[in-house]
Amino acid sequence: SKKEEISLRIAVEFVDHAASAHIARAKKWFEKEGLKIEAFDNYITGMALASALARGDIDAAYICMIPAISVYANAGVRIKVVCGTHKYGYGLLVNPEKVKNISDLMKPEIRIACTREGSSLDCLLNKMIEKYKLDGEELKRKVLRMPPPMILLCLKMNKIDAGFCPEQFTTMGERMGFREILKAQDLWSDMQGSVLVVKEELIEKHPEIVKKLVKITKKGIKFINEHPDEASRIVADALTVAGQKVLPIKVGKVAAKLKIEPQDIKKSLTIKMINTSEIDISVIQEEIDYMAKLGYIKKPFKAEEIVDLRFIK
Amino acid sequence: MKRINFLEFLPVIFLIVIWEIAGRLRFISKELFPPFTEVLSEFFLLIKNGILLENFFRSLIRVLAGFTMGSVLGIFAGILMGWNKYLGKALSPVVSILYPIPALGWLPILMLWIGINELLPIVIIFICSFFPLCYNTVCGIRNVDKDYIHVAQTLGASKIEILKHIVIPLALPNIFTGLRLEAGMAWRVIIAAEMVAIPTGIGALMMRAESLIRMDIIIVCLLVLAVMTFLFERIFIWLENKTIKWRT
Amino acid sequence: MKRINFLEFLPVIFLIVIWEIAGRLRFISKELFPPFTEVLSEFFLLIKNGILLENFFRSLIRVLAGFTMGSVLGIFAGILMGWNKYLGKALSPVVSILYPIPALGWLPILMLWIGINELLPIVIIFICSFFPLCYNTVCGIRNVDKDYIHVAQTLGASKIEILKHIVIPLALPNIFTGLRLEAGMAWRVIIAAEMVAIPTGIGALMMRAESLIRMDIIIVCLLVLAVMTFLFERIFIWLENKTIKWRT
Amino acid sequence: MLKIKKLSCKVGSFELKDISFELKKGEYLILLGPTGSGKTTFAKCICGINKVKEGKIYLNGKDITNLPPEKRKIGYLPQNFALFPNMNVRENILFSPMVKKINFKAIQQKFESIVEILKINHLLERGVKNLSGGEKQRVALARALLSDPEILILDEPFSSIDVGLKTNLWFEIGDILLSFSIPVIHITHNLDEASVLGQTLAVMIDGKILQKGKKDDVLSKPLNEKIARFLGIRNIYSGEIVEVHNGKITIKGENFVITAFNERNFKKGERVKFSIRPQDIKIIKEGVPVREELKENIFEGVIASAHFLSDTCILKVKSVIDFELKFPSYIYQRHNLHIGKKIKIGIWQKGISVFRE
Amino acid sequence: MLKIKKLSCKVGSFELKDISFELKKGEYLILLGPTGSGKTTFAKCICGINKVKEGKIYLNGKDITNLPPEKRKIGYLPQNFALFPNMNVRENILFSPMVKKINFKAIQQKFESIVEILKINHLLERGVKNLSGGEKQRVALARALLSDPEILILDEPFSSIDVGLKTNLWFEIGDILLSFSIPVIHITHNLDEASVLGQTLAVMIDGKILQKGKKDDVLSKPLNEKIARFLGIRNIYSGEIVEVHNGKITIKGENFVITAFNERNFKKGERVKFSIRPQDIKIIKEGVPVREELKENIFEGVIASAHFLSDTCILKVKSVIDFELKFPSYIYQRHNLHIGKKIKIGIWQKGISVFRE
Ligand SMILES: Nc1ncnc2c1ncn2[C@@H]1O[C@H](COP(=O)(O)OP(=O)(O)OP(=O)(O)O)[C@@H](O)[C@H]1O
Ligand SMILES: Nc1ncnc2c1ncn2[C@@H]1O[C@H](COP(=O)(O)OP(=O)(O)OP(=O)(O)O)[C@@H](O)[C@H]1O
Ligand SMILES: [Mg+2]
Ligand SMILES: [Mg+2]
Repeated sequence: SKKEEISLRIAVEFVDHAASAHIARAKKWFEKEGLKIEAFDNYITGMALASALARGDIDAAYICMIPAISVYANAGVRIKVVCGTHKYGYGLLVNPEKVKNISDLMKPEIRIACTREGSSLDCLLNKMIEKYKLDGEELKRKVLRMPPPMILLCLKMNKIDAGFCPEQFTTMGERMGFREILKAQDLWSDMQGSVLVVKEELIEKHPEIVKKLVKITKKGIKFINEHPDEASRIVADALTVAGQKVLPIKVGKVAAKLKIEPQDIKKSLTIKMINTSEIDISVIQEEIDYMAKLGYIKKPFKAEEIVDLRFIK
Repeated sequence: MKRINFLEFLPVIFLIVIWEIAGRLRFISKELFPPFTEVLSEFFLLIKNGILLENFFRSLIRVLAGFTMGSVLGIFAGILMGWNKYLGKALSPVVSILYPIPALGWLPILMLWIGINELLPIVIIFICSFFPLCYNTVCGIRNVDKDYIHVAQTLGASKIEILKHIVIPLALPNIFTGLRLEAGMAWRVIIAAEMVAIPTGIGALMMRAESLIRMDIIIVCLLVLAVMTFLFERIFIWLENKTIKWRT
Repeated sequence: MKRINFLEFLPVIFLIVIWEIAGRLRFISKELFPPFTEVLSEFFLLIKNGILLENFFRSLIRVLAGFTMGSVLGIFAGILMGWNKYLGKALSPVVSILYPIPALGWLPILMLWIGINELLPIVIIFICSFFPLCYNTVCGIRNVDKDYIHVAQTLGASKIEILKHIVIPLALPNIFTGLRLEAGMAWRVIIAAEMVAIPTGIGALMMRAESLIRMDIIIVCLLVLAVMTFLFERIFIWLENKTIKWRT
Repeated sequence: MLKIKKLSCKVGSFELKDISFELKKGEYLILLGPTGSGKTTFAKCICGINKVKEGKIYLNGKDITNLPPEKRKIGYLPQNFALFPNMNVRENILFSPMVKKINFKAIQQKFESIVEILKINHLLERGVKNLSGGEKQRVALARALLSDPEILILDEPFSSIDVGLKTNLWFEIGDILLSFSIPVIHITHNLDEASVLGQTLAVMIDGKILQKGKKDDVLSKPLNEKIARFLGIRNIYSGEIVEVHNGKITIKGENFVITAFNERNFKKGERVKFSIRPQDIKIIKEGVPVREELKENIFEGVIASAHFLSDTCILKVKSVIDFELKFPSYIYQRHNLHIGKKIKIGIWQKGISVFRE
Repeated sequence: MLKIKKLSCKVGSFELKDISFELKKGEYLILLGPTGSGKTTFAKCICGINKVKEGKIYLNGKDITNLPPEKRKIGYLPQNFALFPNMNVRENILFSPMVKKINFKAIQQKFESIVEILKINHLLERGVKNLSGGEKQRVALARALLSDPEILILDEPFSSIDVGLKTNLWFEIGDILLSFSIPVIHITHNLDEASVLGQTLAVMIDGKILQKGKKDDVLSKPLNEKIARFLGIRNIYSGEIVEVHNGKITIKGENFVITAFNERNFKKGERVKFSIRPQDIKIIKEGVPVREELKENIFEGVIASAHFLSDTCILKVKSVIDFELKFPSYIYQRHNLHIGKKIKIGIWQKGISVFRE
């Protein structure tokens, strides 16, 4: 019966946060474990992801920790974080001609972009406000909300002067001449990046599958750490193909510049993030508490409710 | 206006009860399909902490500003085009071309031309009210029975007097039809605009709620919207009945 | 339909010439205000490389599918509600509550209920057509002169025969009014939906063009939209004239 | 054939009260009444469109009070004909066989003869919107006749027809309907129409049938003041009966005395009103012997005004009381009348209708 | 006062041709014509609403051909009165002073007297939508009168009024308008209206004025066949003049001979048509001497049909030719007429109008 294929629907973010998943898929590790992967789909918003999880459209997802908290607390979807993929992996890109330091952000002519409320980047924005004691209300009023690829495009088109981006976009931005003046590392030590979440139901009914997923993820992380060059190439390929889905039609010359290069991915994977499956439950608790503090979830809860570390061990 | 009968509300109450029960049955999670009472309590919470009202007033002000300017200028342009044959001939093809462009379609252009600021939603609402009102006004004015105009002439009225005392008053029903339809439409458009581009207002609140997966807030916003659209249309029906008493 | 006169196009041509000149004068940058010819050449480019057509057909199919289903079911529900007094009484308050909710507002809820797939925009268009058509059909049926029904009864017609031969045909003008208005509306809504949530179609193309500051593409999209909205409305005017010959 | 027993019916705040009624085979009845008197309401009761509150309706002996309209076999032409605008003339006429799923072959002959008699062959393929009033009427009639009715109700069939055409149509339609020998109830508020058409006349005022009888009887002898006024008689006076003798009565008013036939068993001392039709007051030529019927009621007066319609003259005469006279215009010249002239007038005794107050 | 010289005007494909016309001070002219004959078009020319193609219009000696309507001082009541629905009765009436910025004080007296005469005091604060036809008419009249017109044009003022009311209004309005002594052009296609009102009568057919003259002359002596037919005369025959002698002519048709006055200088041998009004054919009582005016044209015939209107009878008599007669109903009884009866009829010689073909 072990040979029997179990079909599994997994959602993956199309950034290198989920590098291990992309590698596993490219190397057909899922199939080798007898898992048939049906959907490997990108969900733009947390709501879409939560809906998909709640509806049963997907069983597992590689997503950032922060939105996973929303999915659990706000959408009431019973999920468990079973494995981490990396720490850090977010930053603030600026146009160096316009923004020299953080306090420049408060200048009225400076336009800032960030992803939507309740995202990891939005939390970092708030952390930044706290750390640099900025006028949060005023700053937030001029923040434009848009998805990461759009932030990069807008920076390039000179429509914004600063923007919070997740990894690989920050690295790509640096190559395009922008400066990452702030990293997750500067704001939140040990900040958990992406994680693998599964529906509780899956743990209850098929713990062995969850075990395999965690195993594959760990194998991916190990591969990145041991063969960064090959890993980068694989991930760059995967994201380029997928990138066409995010930006399905190449419009004009600008989009062409957004091509994902392996050297960017390598820099991103090796320098910007710490690839590890380990999860520090106290950091998770910090993230939960911080979400509650920002009013993004109604009230804090115990990190143990959402984290299930049995499978990592 | 029709008198409202309690019995007419029965089906609505029935609907709410069904909703409440379905929500409590949790066939999806309670959070993704919150029962009516939870939505209600969230509504009061949002009222209490001021978030709903703040965003609501922002949307309201945009709608009011854009709609007032758009409809006033639209009516004005319509009067000019309906009354002056040449102006009408010259401008109506232009209006017929611009009229069918969805107001929201202007958004990307306007984002570039005006940038993202408080003017943007107002201009969009302006566009969404201007063309239909211009169009309706022209129709209303052209439909005024020529007999009235001729008689007024024989009674010694100049063109401008006829316009003032006969043509515009008689075109009012058409103008009000336009106002009524577009008042509802303005709310629909402002929501869409706020969802897409503007970081405040009910539409933005909805988007934020969406990204935080707060279905209860979304439903609160929807209900506020439904009520506002309904109210705005009603206000104009009421105003129409007040103004055009002579129709009865 | 009115015959189209060449002279009527003069003002449009005039407008285009002004536009071209203004664009070439570059009082804003050419990119932010491209002259007509550049827009035209971009139009042909987009046709040639298939981008415009692909997105256009996606939008078109969504509109067609959603609108067809929404209007057919809306008309059907309207007929039931208009004809059966009890059904009408029971359902009309529900319809009056759901009717004013902006179609786009349903988006978050629908994401949950149907997920993000090709069905989503179709269902939104469905909603945006269903309620107005239901409403218009009910009005149309209720407005049928009772005399016709009474005479048909004395001539021996059963309820269902009266519905088939008298009531529905006589309600057609109202139904067509609904169809005509909503055909335009469907385009407005699909654009908004594609701008907000669906990554393909004309609306999405516009959003992408916006982020690339490709004003020429935006204008091409706008013109396509204007033409489509106009065409859809025209088609129904034409159909109406064909179907309801007896009105003349 | 049609028998209505104590029918009452309420629509809104209006009520038809206690109407009893009989219509014989082949009878042509005119139901006359002012606007808003309830004629249409009554017609709709018979058709089954209005629900009856009390009373019974029998058609050919069968109780149809509670049958739905489509089972009653009553042909109804509403006030505006209600031709179905979505069908052409042929489809309108064939509506009843169509909904009854009767094969066209089976009724073809009837169809053709009706169309023939009503002279609408040439209209069959036309739309109904731009038919003339008279054409519409005939089409509606054909449609009703083809539904095999046992009785026909026409609700003001001439109301929407130009005055000029009307007179001709009255004659035409009257003849056609008689040829079908179906009993007809013809509703109208037009006195001329009532006098041209029909044999029997019923007058409905305020939801009640106040008088029913042979046409000429009703027109010349209104039963009460309301009817008299409705019939356009302005010569209405009141007085007291001062004498009763050989079938005649003498009525004394403020400053006149008049003698009439005692048709309703009046007693001395009763207060009464009476009406005189304007055409029943005659001008008496000097030097010509006064006719028997006028002799007893002769008055002298002065012409106060004269108005001329196309061929009749309406004269107001100031005497002890004011009289209105009506006669052919040429009489005005022949008698050398002019305003201010003193004349003698006589009242045709049979033309005096006396009623209790 | 109003003088129109060779006026032509084209609207769409319809044309008014070469109309010359004069209206004297205080004259009340009826412009009679069938539907679509151009009466309204003509009225609009006088008012300045339609542009004139050729010809001149003078009002009190002043050439107003090219003045805009608001400068012409012509009161116009369109066919539906066109009361402004957005104003109440008072505002409607005071419209003209308002737009001319005349102080209410200055016209108050005139206003009050007009309102008094037209009996509309009680309506002043009402909306105009649910006025009755007669009330609307009077309000429109008041409005026109208050604009100080030098001439008044009424376009079918009675067309929307119930038949019943009409007759009374004819008398009333006629009297009122005469009291203002403004010249009036009153447009109608109703013969009865024309015969009741007005002194002068002009007949317009197909955009031309075919006859104009004193009312009774026009009504009794149509100038040609078209007019005769429009006047509702069905007794129209053709023949050849076989004799001309002392002011009379003898006309021979297929199988009859008739003698008439030679009013238009006819010559022997001319082919002519002639018309006889139905009321000008009399039934001749046996044994009574035949009157002089009938003597020369006596025919024997058989009654083919009889139709009764409220108080007149229309009789068709088959003789050498078919005649239509019209007389008061009581004559039918008095003469003991019945269908199939053989009778003798005589034609009132003055009632025969002869015209060239
Ligand atoms: N469905 C109804 N609801 C309320 N009132 C009604 C209804 N139908 C008729 N009436 C009222 O009943 C009265 C009689 O109306 P009906 O139509 O029978 O009069 P009618 O004699 O036919 O008049 P007309 O000659 O104008 O046709 C009127 O006052 C009318 O307003
Ligand atoms: N503005 C116009 N354009 C085209 N044709 C017109 C116009 N006005 C009138 N006509 C035509 O001119 C003819 C005369 O119309 P007009 O209204 O003068 O007739 P009328 O004698 O007033 O008839 P009625 O008695 O029906 O009012 C009609 O055939 C009409 O269709
Ligand atoms: Mg009636
Ligand atoms: Mg006219």
